[in-house]
Amino acid sequence: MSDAVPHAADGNPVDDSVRAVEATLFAAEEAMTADQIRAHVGEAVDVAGALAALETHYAGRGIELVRRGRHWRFQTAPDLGRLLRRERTQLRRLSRAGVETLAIIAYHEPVSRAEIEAIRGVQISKGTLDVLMEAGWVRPAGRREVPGRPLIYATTPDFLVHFGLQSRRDLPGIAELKAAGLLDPVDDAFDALDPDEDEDADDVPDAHNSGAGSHDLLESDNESG
Amino acid sequence: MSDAVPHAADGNPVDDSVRAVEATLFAAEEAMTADQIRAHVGEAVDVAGALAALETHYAGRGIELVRRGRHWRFQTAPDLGRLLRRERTQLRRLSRAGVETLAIIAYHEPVSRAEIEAIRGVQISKGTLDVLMEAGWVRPAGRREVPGRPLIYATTPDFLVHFGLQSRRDLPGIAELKAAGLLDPVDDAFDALDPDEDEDADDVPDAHNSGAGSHDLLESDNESG
Amino acid sequence: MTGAGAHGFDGPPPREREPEQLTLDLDGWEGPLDLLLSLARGQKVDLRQISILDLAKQYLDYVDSARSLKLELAADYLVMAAWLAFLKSALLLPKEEQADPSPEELALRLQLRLERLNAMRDAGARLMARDRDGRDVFARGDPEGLRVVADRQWDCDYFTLINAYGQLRARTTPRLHVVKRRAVVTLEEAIDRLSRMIAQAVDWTRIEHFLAKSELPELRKSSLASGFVAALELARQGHVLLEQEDIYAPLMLKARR
Repeated sequence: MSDAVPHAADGNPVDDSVRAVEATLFAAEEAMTADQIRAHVGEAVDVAGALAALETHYAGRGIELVRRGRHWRFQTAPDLGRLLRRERTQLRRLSRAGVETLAIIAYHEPVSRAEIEAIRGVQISKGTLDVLMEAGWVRPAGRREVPGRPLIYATTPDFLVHFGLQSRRDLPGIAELKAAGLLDPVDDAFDALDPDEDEDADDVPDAHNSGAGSHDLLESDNESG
Repeated sequence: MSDAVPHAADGNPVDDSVRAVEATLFAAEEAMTADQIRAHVGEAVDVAGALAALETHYAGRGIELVRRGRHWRFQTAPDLGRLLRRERTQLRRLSRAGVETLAIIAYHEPVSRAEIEAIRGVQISKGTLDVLMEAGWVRPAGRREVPGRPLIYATTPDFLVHFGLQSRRDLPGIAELKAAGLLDPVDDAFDALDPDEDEDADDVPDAHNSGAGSHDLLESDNESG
Repeated sequence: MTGAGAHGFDGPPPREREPEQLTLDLDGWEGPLDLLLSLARGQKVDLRQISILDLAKQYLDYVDSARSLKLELAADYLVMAAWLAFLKSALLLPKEEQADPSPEELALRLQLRLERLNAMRDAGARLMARDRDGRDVFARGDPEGLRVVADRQWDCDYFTLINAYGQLRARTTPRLHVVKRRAVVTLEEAIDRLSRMIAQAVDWTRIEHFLAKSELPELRKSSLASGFVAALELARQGHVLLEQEDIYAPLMLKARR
């Protein structure tokens, strides 16, 4: 990488007032008025001048400075909106039931659904296993030769790839989980859940958008990071 | 202020590839690799070229384009942090054990728990690794192929983002530490010292062999890093 | 260790304190090596030039003063003190009496360890002082986000996975009981067997003679245990006489007629 030049592209150093307003609007969580901006950058700054300069600078770029009433914000250029929606895959977090089921299969494979439920202490719905299979991490691996001949499940090579494992033997053992503090019951959202709740609704993929129970708690991880 | 500003919109239209990459990174919630960007802007776009153009364009402005490992993102210029900090929650402080453990993992990775403990001279208390993993800075990175197959730990892409590193080679002072042998285990460092200083010492070779055991492990790291 | 949280480490590098302050701050150290390093930094020379002899003396003085204040020292501090006392006297011995490894070598190894810990401590401080995300630099506050069509991809990271398993185990382990079948001789069987066989024994006979024979070691133990209890029970009921001449002597049985 060639080292960055300490000047803007045209060779002129960028005015500090402009830089300050630019950074403030960029980091802002919502549109700001000139007064709100001034509260950050200081009274000495000509906020109106800086905004005008930025408006000109960003005109025609992929980002624009726009004014809505008295509020200013950066946004992506409207003609490029299609790019932002063009993602081929939608990333969805696994539900808690999904994560636990996946972990049980990984640690105990091959396992039947009844065995997974015995370990979790909670029933799992068909949807949970479907999601794991859709994700490509779990596959049916034959039937257990016991009465009822239940299907048994195992992880796939994609599972190893996704989690960066050479083999299932790389999974930390119980003693290692304990040593890393992962066996300590933590006072977090997970524990607040009633383990006996009926998780079927949670497991149905479409129910995610409805914002049901444990899904919301999982999502909140995003924001806390 | 000496009208240091208007330059963009006049005359030169900005390249569409550059605009597309600019808008995509600007709208993204997380740092993106070139491949991830390409999935949005299309195969036809020279993503690397656009990134280079943007890096130059934004150098010296209030917003910068930075590379963190294989990921790219926009962020505010570090010198403006003081303007933006006031309304933000402070980072959670790491304990001393946490800081040292993180440093040892970053400078020696991948490294096992026993190796971390050998350097610190104390056992890692429960929760230390847990906190680093929860912060998203550290993850288990497989096992060392030695008896016991201990888990080994390494830093994550988020670690680079958080600490503003282009790569692990940018870790402060790592080149000097390496050159001074301070990233080598004690046994290696001892072996490397000139044995001539001990006049009547035929006994030195014995000492080498006796101590070697556990530290062979560390040796292999340095080559892989 | 308990004090570590109080000295959050975003701040300046580790403290270097005067000895008289040290005596009051026992909880602050994360083990003997940590204490040694702080003492070494107090010598205010490059760690490569550090005098291990002086350091050993400082450490021992420190431990003594802690004892005089009746502060309780953890075992590892005392082990280190004993080792340093040994090292100190060995360093003062004439060369020809030295053992292998030589005290110079031990001292050098200690110095190398201190150097390495010190390097990581400094590295940690420098790392924490960098321009950090959320403190010095900021990502965009309100990104539009990149969305969405059709193809779902499920996301789960490695930590979430193993953490979930850990939590699951912590929560549910007691629920999963697998009772292993063990080979045992029940008391009923033993009483039955003993009452049948004792009738045929005319004279004093060792208890082993009446026990069920088995290849399995655990079954033999079980057989002995339940056989012994069966003998006691039959004696209580007045069918059997028991005799043992001495502790650990053979236990003899005879039918009571």
